[in-house]
Amino acid sequence: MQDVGRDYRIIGFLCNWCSYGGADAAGVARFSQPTDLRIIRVPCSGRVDPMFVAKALLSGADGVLVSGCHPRDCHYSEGNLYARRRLEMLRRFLPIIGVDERRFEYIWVSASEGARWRDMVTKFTEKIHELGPMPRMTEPARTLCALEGMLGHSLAQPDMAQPGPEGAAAAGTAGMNDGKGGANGR
Amino acid sequence: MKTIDLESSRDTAFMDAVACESGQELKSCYQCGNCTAGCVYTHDYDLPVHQVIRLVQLGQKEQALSCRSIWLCATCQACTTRCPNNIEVARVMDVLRHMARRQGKTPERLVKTFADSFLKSVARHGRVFEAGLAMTFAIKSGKPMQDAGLGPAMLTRGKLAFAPHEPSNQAKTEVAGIFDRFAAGKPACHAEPTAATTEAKQ
Amino acid sequence: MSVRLGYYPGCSQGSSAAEYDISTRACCKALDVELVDVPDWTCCGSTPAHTVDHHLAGALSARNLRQAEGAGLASVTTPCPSCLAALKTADLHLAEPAFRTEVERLLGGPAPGHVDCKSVLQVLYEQIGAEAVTAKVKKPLAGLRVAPYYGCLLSRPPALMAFDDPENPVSMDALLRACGAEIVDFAYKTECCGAAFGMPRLDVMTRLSARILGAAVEAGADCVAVACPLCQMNLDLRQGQVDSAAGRAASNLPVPYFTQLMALALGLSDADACLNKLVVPLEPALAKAAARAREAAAAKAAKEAAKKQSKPAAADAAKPEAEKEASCA
Amino acid sequence: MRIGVMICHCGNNIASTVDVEAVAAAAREFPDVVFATDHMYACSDPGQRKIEEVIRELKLDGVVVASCSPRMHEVTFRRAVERAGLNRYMFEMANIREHVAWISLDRKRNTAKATDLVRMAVEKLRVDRPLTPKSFEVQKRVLIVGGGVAGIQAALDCADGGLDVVLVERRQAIGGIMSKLDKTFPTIDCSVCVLGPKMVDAGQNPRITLHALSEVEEITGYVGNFDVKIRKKSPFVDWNKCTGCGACQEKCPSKKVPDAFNENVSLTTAINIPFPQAIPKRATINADYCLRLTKGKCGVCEKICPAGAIDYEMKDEIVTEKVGAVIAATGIDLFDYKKCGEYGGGRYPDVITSLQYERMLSASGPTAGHIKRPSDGKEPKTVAFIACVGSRDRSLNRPYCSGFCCMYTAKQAILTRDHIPDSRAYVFYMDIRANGKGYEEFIRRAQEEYGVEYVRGRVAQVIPVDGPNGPQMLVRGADTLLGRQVELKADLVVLAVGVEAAHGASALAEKLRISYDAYGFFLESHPKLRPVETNTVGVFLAGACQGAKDIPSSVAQASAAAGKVLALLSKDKLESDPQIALVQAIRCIGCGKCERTCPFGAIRMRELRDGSLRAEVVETVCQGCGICSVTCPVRAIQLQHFTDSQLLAEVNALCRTWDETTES
Repeated sequence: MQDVGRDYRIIGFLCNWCSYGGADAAGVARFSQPTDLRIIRVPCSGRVDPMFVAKALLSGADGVLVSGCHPRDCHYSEGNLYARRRLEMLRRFLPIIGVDERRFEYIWVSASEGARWRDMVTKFTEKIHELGPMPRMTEPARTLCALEGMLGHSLAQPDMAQPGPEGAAAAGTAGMNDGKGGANGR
Repeated sequence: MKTIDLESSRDTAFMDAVACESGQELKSCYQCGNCTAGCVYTHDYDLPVHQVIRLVQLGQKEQALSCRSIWLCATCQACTTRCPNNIEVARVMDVLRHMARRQGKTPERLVKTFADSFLKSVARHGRVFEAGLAMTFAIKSGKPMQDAGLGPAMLTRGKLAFAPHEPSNQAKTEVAGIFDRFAAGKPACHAEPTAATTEAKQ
Repeated sequence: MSVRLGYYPGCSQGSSAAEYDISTRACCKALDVELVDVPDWTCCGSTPAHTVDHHLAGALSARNLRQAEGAGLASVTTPCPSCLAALKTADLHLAEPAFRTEVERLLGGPAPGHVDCKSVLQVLYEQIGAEAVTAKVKKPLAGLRVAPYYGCLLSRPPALMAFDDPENPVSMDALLRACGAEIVDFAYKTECCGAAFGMPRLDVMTRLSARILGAAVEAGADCVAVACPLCQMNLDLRQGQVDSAAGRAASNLPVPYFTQLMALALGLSDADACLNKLVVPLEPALAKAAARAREAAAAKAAKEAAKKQSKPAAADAAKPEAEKEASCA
Repeated sequence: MRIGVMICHCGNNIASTVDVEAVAAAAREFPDVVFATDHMYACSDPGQRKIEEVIRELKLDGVVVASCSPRMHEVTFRRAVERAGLNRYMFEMANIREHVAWISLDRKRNTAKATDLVRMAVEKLRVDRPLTPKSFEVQKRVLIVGGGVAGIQAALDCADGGLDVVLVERRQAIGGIMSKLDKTFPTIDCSVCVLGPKMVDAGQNPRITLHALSEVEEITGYVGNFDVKIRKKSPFVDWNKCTGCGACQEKCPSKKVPDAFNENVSLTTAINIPFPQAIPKRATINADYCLRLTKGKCGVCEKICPAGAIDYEMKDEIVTEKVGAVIAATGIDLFDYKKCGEYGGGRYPDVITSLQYERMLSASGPTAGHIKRPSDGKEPKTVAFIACVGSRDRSLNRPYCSGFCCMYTAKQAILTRDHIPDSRAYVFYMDIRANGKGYEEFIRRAQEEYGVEYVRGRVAQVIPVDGPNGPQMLVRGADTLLGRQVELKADLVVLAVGVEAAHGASALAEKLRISYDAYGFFLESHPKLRPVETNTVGVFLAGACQGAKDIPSSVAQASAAAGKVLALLSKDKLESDPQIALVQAIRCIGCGKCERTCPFGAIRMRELRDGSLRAEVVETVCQGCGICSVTCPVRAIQLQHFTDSQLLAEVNALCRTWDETTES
């Protein structure tokens, strides 16, 4: 893997039961891997909202990797199938909003597949390094809202999990509606 | 038998070269002996196959390249077929023979002579001229009478063409060209394990 | 069904294995397999080439694959297992960039793309099939006890040849059974015969071939059917050398190509079977087989007759059977 | 908000490739972080006390620990913060060991990455909310799938502990592979004498409901409240009436039925009781061979059955059971010896599997304990054992060691010498794996006391040959210690076949929602610390279904699993995980999408007075996958502790920090 001054911005959404375990297994086995990936743990790949991925890419992530249980092996029996449908849809839309769809991948890795995880991460990271850094988007927020429209979603609405403190609210949705342009009411 | 100093006699360049030219992962050989068990040539070997592999595992270049076994392997593929670790053993034996040739090591002179005469015949005629090959070999081998008895049997059955049945001159020059360029020498192996070989491993 | 394939005879088909070439072409014609010779083919390099260098071997075979490709032949068949192994090995490794580059250097030009290579045995077994053969049999080889000898390369290594069972191949068994022959239990189907060591190390070759001939005799075979020119040469032409080296009486075991036996059963002219090219003659074995078949038929007829007294119904059904047996014998 | 952060050295596991002090220093600059330090072992007692201390002293309302994987110690630390009076969900963990320290040696990058992960944790913590678990009733019953020695042991232990047990066995009698064995190593105990009484207990124990000839069809629900559908296959015999007298078996005219219990080395009748000690001792009709069921004629058994138990019209039956926990004990099947063509298994009658040989050795077996080779019934004088058939073999996709073949082979060699004193036993092996109590000693006994010949090398090929007295099998091997080819003319060849996960294991795993490895063996939730638990709470593992095991290990794990179940179901109520979906009624538009997508039926639509609909989460049923959150068009339903804003907080944390690094 070619070396650059700093790590690229690669975000991984991993389901807790299979892929996060697989990543742990890879670590326990001391499989050396590129350091760029930052992992966010979710209960199920079915919890990964396409808008999370879009949001990440539009706010400057160079690549996003989603990994869940193998089809049929889902801890929640069919969450990964929902994930596949939604994320495939997103992948098709990415070019439309000017994002190279190669920056996004969804894969299946089980808790026993440490080696497979290593290979997947290495391959994806190398691909992102070849693609180079994500170009700055102009008006990411507007694009995002456009995409929301296409996907029939409205991430911009404040969600219930943040009653009081502004800090929380800010942290929660600042990115979604950085200042103006956002489609949300606040 | 003399002691092997594992560290000082370990030729890693040799180990890498074998791995690279054969595309085989010899680290995965656990010396079960299946290759030796099934090899019909073991009877005539000076070293059983699994020990040849062992020598490579330990980087014992000199011994590995000077044994007769690598010349007596007929590539019948019994070892490759049965290796529990998916090692193409016969291919490794090939590669060792190639190296021995380059080093000018030929404990089995006649085996080399036969191969050389065969290829010379191909280089000249584009195809093997069996009668010609038999003659040249008979002379070079110093055992001219060995197969003399077979001549009549073949002649009476029209199995021995006197003139080579050659392809077009165009074809002959192409084949000759292959040999010329080969003689001109080849680059050292830098083959990364590739599609076919990795696939074979899985 | 009819099949169109490129045909790569291989050097020995022109001389030492002429009968294999002739009988192969005859059988294929009779079974609607159209063979188109690979134009201006040259030697595949065979064993000697790959014992010297893999790229050299690759280039020598690649040239022929290129010839086939040029003639628009997507798949090629060859009777010779050694040629087949050479062609398939080249085809496999040409997928590796490094290997390809070096081969193209040796070729002094572009290497061919993928060409599908099959043995004649595989084509007849998989693309024509035993049933189709049975349908066309005119003179069943009734009573002929055959030891099918495949040799080492036809199904090995499985990863490369991808045909039949590497430990216990059955394709030739099936085709010859379809021709009415009787297949004896033969454990040496894939044991190596000594290959090209006939010239350089006669002692090695004779020791190995002796075991095979011995096993076939022990199994009570009338002949050993082969699919490889080198095996045939070792077991037939060199049978004398083998027996004397083993210090035993002449085995007198005919070693026809399986295509010769098929040609006979398909009722193609003797010229097509060209039995006269075998060193150990097949005719006595055929005669013995015919006698055996007659006895069997007679015995059966007698049994039927006996039955007839008791149960007339059954006999009628069996009668034509018996006649057929007798007629072909 | 006041957040405390602790960076763990984990000895030098983390500290050697991550500058933990630097990470702690960086953390001090993060918003709301009032305290950050590094510690040698955060999980140690002093480590945890330190955390509690700081929480109290600095009045923290949230803690982040950066150490190992949360799958390892999240529970530990949550307990710690709870002891100090914090809500256990006001805690976040950054995995800087498995995901950082152990996968790269680049100290600079690791430190930067670790800092990022801590920043993400802090940002999430800032939007975390306290959650309180609810409690719910549990079923004090356990389902055990598989009636081999592991399943039986687990069943008996659970029953002893006062639980009701539902024991499901696929075959017509319990006992599994152990019931087929003659003797057991290393004590040469009579196998069925050891197992028999346990089988009887299992059959008689009032707390144990036995469903033989049955399979789990479907399983729904969650820990404490599983609903199980069981298919009871039709034996065509009313087992309530059948007395197991065996009269039917004597009279049955269809006598050419391969005897599965005897590994098909002998024949049995279409209606049969598999073996004398069978539990339940009931007759079953093999529908494939019964003349009445195949051809419509016969019907002898019906006529002679004194109990009138025969019922040719009998159909499969589906029964449902409610249980609080499940133990999977589906065990193993044998490697198919036909896959090793070079040994001719299936082609040559005198090449048999170790289990077929075991049946021959057994007094209750087809040969009444006399070793007779299949081809001609002669007593073999030379017996060759070939080890590692279908084990340690990548070419057959069986790279693992089956673990106990070395031992049972030694046992069978000893028994051979016992049964036939003038016999010779050869064992062709690669390595001898005898790492159990008394195991190595046992191997040495075979070699020294019984003179079993051990030859080091894999066998390449077995072919039939004519021997001095009758046909023999020529074993072509190698003695790698001599570096020589060796051959042996044997009268009988026994293949020490390896093991595979029971066929259908993966299908069951999918029903139980547990993971399995590439070979179908079930995945434990932690290889060292949680060997009998699975990732699905309430589902446990016993015996070889988790990986090849011999009898002692299987029994031990079975008792362990039973212990876990007893501990779990000792409580009258269980705490439900509060990380579940919650609907914000004022936002819900009642479209019902969530109801349709929920895999667990945990969402129902409630009608308000005005007739409009609102989604509602059934708390005990929700498993917390969060599929609904993504489905909801207005984001009215949110998975607690994994809300949009909490996950986006992590995303933003990353992107924002990167903006800084690029600008700087």
